[in-house]
Amino acid sequence: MIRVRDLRVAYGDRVVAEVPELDVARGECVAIVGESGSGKSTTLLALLGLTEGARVSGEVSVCGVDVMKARPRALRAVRGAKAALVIQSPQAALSPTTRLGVLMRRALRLHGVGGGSDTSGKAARGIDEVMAQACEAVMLDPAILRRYPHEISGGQAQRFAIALAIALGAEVIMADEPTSALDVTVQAEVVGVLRELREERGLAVLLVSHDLALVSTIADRVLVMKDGVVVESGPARHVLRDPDHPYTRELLEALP
Amino acid sequence: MTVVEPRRRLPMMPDRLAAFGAVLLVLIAASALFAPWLAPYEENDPKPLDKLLEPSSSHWFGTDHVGRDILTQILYGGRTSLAIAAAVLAVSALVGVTLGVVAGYAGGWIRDVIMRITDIFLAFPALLLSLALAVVLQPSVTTVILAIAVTWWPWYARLSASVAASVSTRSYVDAARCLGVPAPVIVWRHVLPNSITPVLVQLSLDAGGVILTAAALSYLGLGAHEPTAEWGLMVQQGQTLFTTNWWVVTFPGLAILVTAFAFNVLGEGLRSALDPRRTVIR
Amino acid sequence: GGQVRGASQPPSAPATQPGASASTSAAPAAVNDKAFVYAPNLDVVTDWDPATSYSNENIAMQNIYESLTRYNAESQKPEPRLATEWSSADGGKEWTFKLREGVKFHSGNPVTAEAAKKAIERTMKLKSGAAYIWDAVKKIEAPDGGTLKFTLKYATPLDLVASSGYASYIYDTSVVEKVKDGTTDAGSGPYTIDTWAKGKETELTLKAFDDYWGGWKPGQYKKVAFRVTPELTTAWQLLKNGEVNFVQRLNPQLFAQAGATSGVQATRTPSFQNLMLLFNTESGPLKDVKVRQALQKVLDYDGLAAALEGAGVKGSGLVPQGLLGFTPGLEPKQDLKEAAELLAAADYGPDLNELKLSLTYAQGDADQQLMVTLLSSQLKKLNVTLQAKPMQWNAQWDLGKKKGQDIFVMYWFPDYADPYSWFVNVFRSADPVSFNLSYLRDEAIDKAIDALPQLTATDRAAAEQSYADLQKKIIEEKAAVAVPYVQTYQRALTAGVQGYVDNPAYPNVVSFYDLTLAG
Amino acid sequence: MIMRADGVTLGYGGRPVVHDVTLDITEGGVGLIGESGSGKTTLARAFLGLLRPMSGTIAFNGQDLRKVGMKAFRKAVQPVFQAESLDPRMSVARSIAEGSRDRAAVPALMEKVGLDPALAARRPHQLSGGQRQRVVIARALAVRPELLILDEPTSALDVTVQARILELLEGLEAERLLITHNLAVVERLCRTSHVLFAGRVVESGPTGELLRRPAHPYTLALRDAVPRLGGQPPVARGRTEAAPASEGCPFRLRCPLAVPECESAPEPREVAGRKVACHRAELVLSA
Amino acid sequence: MIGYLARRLGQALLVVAGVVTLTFVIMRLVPGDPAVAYAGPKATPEQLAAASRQFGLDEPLHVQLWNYVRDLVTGDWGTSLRTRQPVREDLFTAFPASLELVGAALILAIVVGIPVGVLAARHKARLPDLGVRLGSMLAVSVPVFWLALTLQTVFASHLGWFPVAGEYDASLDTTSPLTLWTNITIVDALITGNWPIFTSTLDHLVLPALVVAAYPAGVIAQMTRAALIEESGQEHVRLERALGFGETTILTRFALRPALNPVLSLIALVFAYSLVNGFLVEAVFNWPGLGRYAFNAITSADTPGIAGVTLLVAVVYVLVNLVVDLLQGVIDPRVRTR
Ligand SMILES: Nc1ncnc2c1ncn2[C@@H]1O[C@H](COP(=O)(O)OP(=O)(O)OP(=O)(O)O)[C@@H](O)[C@H]1O
Ligand SMILES: Nc1ncnc2c1ncn2[C@@H]1O[C@H](COP(=O)(O)OP(=O)(O)OP(=O)(O)O)[C@@H](O)[C@H]1O
Ligand SMILES: [Mg+2]
Ligand SMILES: [Mg+2]
Repeated sequence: MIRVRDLRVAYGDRVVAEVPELDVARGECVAIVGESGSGKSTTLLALLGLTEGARVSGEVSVCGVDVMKARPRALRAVRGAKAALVIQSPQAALSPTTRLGVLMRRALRLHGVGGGSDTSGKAARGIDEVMAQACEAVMLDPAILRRYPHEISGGQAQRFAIALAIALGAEVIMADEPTSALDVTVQAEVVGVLRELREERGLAVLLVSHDLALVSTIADRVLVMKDGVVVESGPARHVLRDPDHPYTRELLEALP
Repeated sequence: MTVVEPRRRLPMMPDRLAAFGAVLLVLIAASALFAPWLAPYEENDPKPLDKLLEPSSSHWFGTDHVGRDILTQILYGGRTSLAIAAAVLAVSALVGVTLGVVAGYAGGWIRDVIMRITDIFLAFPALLLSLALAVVLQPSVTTVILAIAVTWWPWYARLSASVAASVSTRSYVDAARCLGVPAPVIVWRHVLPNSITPVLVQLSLDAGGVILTAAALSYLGLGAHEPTAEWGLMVQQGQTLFTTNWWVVTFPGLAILVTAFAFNVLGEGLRSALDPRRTVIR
Repeated sequence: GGQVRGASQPPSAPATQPGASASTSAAPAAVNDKAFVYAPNLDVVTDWDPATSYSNENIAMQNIYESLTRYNAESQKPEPRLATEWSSADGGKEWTFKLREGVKFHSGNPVTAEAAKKAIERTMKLKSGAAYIWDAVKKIEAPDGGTLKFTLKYATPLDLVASSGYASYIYDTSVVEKVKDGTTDAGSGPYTIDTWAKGKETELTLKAFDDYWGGWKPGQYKKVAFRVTPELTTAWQLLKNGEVNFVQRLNPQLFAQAGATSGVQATRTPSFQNLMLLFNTESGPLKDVKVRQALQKVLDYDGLAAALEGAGVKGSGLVPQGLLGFTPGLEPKQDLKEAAELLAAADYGPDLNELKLSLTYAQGDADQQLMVTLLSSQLKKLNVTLQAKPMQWNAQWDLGKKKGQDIFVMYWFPDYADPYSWFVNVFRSADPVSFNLSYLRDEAIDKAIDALPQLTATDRAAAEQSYADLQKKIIEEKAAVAVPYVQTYQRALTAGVQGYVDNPAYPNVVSFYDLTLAG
Repeated sequence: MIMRADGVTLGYGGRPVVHDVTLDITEGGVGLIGESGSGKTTLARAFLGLLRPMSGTIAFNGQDLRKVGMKAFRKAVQPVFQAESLDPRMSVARSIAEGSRDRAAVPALMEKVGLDPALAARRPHQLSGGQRQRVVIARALAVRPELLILDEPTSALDVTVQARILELLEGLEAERLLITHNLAVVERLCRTSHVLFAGRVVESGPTGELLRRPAHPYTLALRDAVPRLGGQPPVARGRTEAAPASEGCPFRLRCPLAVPECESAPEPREVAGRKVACHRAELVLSA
Repeated sequence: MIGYLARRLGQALLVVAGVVTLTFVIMRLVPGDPAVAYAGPKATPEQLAAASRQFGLDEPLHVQLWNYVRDLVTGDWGTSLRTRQPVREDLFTAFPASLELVGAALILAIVVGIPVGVLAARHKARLPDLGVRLGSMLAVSVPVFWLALTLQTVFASHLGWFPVAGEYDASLDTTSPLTLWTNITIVDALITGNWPIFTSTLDHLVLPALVVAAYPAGVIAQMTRAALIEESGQEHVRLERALGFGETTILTRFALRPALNPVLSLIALVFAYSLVNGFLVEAVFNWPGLGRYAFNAITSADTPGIAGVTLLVAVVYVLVNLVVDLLQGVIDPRVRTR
């Protein structure tokens, strides 16, 4: 699903993220952990070609598309439809003046899901159906689609973002600290949904988080970043049980 | 290996824009300041027999209806116009920011009272207020300054009140209160310095507007008057000559345009460097 | 429900197309169905009452209403209008006017002596505007339909009074109470109100009164419109485009351009309005007559005239040319050397004390501004600082009445063509101050002024002499005033308009009836 | 008992957000735990005298705060907010000396909180998050307070930095009220704890007891949702999407154990050595 | 929502009351006796006294204020000293003309300013952006009277593309008289289907509207750009990009709506501001509007006239702001739940 080699992202002269190797297979969950400012989000955005103003080099392939070489149109077709992004702050990530349903409908039309871009009644019904199913998959009441972002809770917003990915038929979900703004009780729920999707639909998940404990509960493999460099990577069990790098060790020791 | 380069930006954006405006302004200010040395003729020295001469090598911008060199008058007039702008902004910022910061910090009924007063002045048609005041106080440069400042301060009050209100919710203000720092000191030490940046940006955006308004007042005969040289007054006096002697009105008009433009460029540049959102109209 | 603008015609009435009616009309001579468009710079009408009207509306009212006489600036005498002849008796204290026969008001009522008596009596009773012109009248009688007899309290040239631009109208008192809203009028003149829309661009339109006693000839304008145009450049451009026919005041540059523009004719006439610098003779540094005389000699009169370039001409004395009492040889002259000597005698000057003088003048008046600019730059060289304040009339006058300035600058013009106006209002001592803004107080002068009306009514030659003496006394001896220039009207008309005569006794008034459009 | 809130209701613009809370700040550290937006900071501001109660009283050393001399009170009670509570324009030294106005004491204070005195001239943006937090603590300590009110002093910091700050706090002699949503931190620093939900204290008691055997379903959910290193994925109990209920038990819409009885608001009562506001506390305890 | 509206209305009334008082104070401060202004320069003392009585100037100040407020409320806005007409009637003629001009100018400014602002934001920091920014700064810096004279001379007088001045061709009053409903010529012409007057008015509107529109178009463009850039820095835009939407779609369909709110406030301000500040343009183009009326009132010390304009503009300002508040609620749902 995702294949990264020698990725380097630099703003001006400053290299903020350097990832020699990162692969995410179908149904797999890979996590990137590290302290604030270590380049986690940057890496994620670079995978979708969303690092504006940065100098990016290396090889990046997402769902079979070479992100570095693809034309903007091809890149836009991958975004959303194949690889979906779930962002940290739930409400701020949704356009405040757009009803959830409208956003979803526009995205579906854009990618021609559920009846393509034609606007006949039949297509509309197709879209409605897709939307309803997606909501069900994340245990959301479809009535929520008529609401504005500020009228829903953080957990609902995160689940809606995931529903968007499902409706669009995404194969990879990239989640950037999807729960750090949430209460632990709500966090548990969102993580639950992600797990289910992975198990039931074989979605690949790339998770960014600074919470080692949380990562340890769902990730198959882990990348540890510090100051823009991957200091350690490998199967979660291995990395977290006996870390090689002193920084990882420090991280683990600091945990209560 | 593929490399994606960032998209090229124009070299002028956005901080250079501010620098450009600043340089332009320094030039304008310097030419006003050094008017006695730069001006080719004596200030306000009418020679009726040389009136309305076309621009030429001896009078670059021509002469006006009483035979004064227009370039000379523009150079000296810059002193008045820039002084007016500076004074208006100083007075209205002083009043507006003081009231605004107090309102923003104090909140509650104090804020309500100050903001309602501000609203009243905002609802009062600005030009009418200026005009009325100019009539009450008799035309003079001081009058122009007061008349414009009266309509200008509410903007700063509003702006700084909203900024100060948000600054006042910062935890360092709470921390200072907990440390027992008296309210006036908190306002002076924490709230004011941290609210002032948007006001400064607004000031430079507004300077152009002040010059235009002052020019309009003089133009109406309610501001600067003979023998003070002032750009708006020059335009007013040359106005009926527009079709016959274009230079009399065009050069002072251009002086106003260029100066207002320079201030705007500076303000816009500062704003995009500091805060992209805020715009207040003059 | 909506109302219809341009209410003179119901919307259903067939519209007369300009040009179209000319071809269908039976008259072979060029029938003029164009409207004559006058571009005033101010709103036209504020007061429709012919008794109290006292401002800009005379440019319309003079064409709607008529007086007993009309002043002829060329002969310097009143000439017949509604009155055909008149005579005075009892040393100017009794006047008899014979009225024109067969004249009708627009209401259809005849203009009789009784009607004229009622009109003048109403005007006098209302005591507003310029009604004071009738102050001398003790009694009016109408012995028969065509004779009007006035008995006066004191001798006055009533034929001149009756030619006044204001308050002299003979109107139909039976309808005058209805004129307020501008839909009807009570006049007898050649034109009557067509439409009036206060605040609109085309504020007022007039149409011909078909039963006018003078009759109508082809070529005369039967429609007139007033299009309010505050900006001079706009007015000029409209004129050039032929959209308006008359612009009342050009500046010298536009006037020169008008002369050189095809399709435009330019005319220039001296007015009865002059500028006065009234010196404070009662207090302050100008109390010293030497300083006043110095000031009279400082101003660059020729430079000013050159700068005004025809917007004003150097006058001679207080009385403009064209009025009784105009005295040649009183032209002011700049003499800086003498001025410096006079100032030095009063201990002022470049090496002596600095003199600070305050001056007030009319806000927004370009010509006065020009004068101030020149005066202040001249004075600066003599170590005199002039603090000149442009003010609105009310404020300026208020200050003047409190004797708050050293120099009061103002225009003066007579309500009727008689120089007496300058002397009785401006230079006769008065308490409290009204227009006597030089605060001159001299018994001999007062006495001479009081004798003027009777002289004018009875012995014009003696009056002439008395005016000349008075002017010399006030200007040269008392140095109470400087009179830099008399304003000149510089007007422009579209070419093809014929018969335009500028009458300074009726400033800005165009007598539309006299105009014809050349074929 | 240093401070006490008695039946305190707090709100903004007339809208209450904290309802009828009674709470003592006792020795050994008091923890305040709760969901985001449940009113923790609001309560802290009331204890600091920055917010007037809409009803109820706040007492300091047994005296109503409204009657206490503010000068003494200000010296006695100090906040430690997040690192953002430094004026970005003021140098470290000026910030620390703001309350005491004693510049001479600054180096000693800085050393006390583990800061190199050489940093005294720097401004906040030239410091790391951990360093900034230390400055905030030093500023509070400068006036020698009896009580520190700590509002999420470490939640913006990386775990590694967080650990060091907690060490520092442990070593301080002043009493503390600690607000956090990190249960492990409360466990370490506070003898007693209070759990806040939707502006109400739903459970209070000794911290260890409280976390080991919660008596309120919310405390239980909170504890169970915390991910443990290498442990099972956290479990969500109940439907989290429901907003707090306005009448009755505020937690009932999210409570997996809710019964019709919960439509009426539960009174706080003593259960197993702590205070709980729940009709079904016994059932929760047995779970 | 209702409570919010009521509070806003209350505040608005308070503001209007403040303006009334302030106006009254200024009216009394203007030097020169209104009675003198009314009675004319050569009035006798009796005439002055009569005029004083007529305006109630012989009463004590607080009584005058009370009378003033009472008259205003009962619809008597006084008689203009200058035109001698009821101020309310004067305003009823002048205000629609200004409304027409300012309305046309604002429509022009919005139609130009917003797309141009979007264009600049779309190509941020590149050539179109620089062009738009410099252009809009020029537009806000240009002295209005100078622009008016230049456009008039060049496009009307020399090129003859547009009429020199006026609201419409006055000769149409006889050939196709206009039935008045709203008193706004262009609107009345449109609703009564009076095409000759409609096209003539449109033709006459172009130049003055252009001049009046310069400043609003400039600030609207600047504000739209700034608001859009800020909005596109918001986190939601990253999600929209990640969903595959194109930049232009994101700006116009997602970012523009929330960004419109400050633009809308700005438009309200510019509207009230332009009503009076257009007077120079009104003078140059013979547009008998409110600005010119105000200017004449001021320069002739026509206190009732000044007060009338002030009050009218204040009320319009307050109303427009109320409308904007409501509109903002429609545009941005977050505002509704304030
Ligand atoms: N647009 C940009 N321009 C310049 N520098 C940037 C930009 N975006 C990010 N950076 C820098 O890149 C570095 C890595 O940022 P990034 O957001 O990837 O960190 P992160 O690991 O996600 O941190 P956090 O946990 O705080 O989200 C930071 O130092 C940041 O300042
Ligand atoms: N200044 C304020 N004006 C109005 N409402 C406020 C204000 N500050 C907080 N609130 C509201 O009061 C409620 C409680 O806020 P508070 O900050 O006390 O929560 P908290 O428990 O500290 O949350 P967090 O864990 O997110 O810091 C929230 O709903 C919040 O929206
Ligand atoms: Mg990040
Ligand atoms: Mg908080």
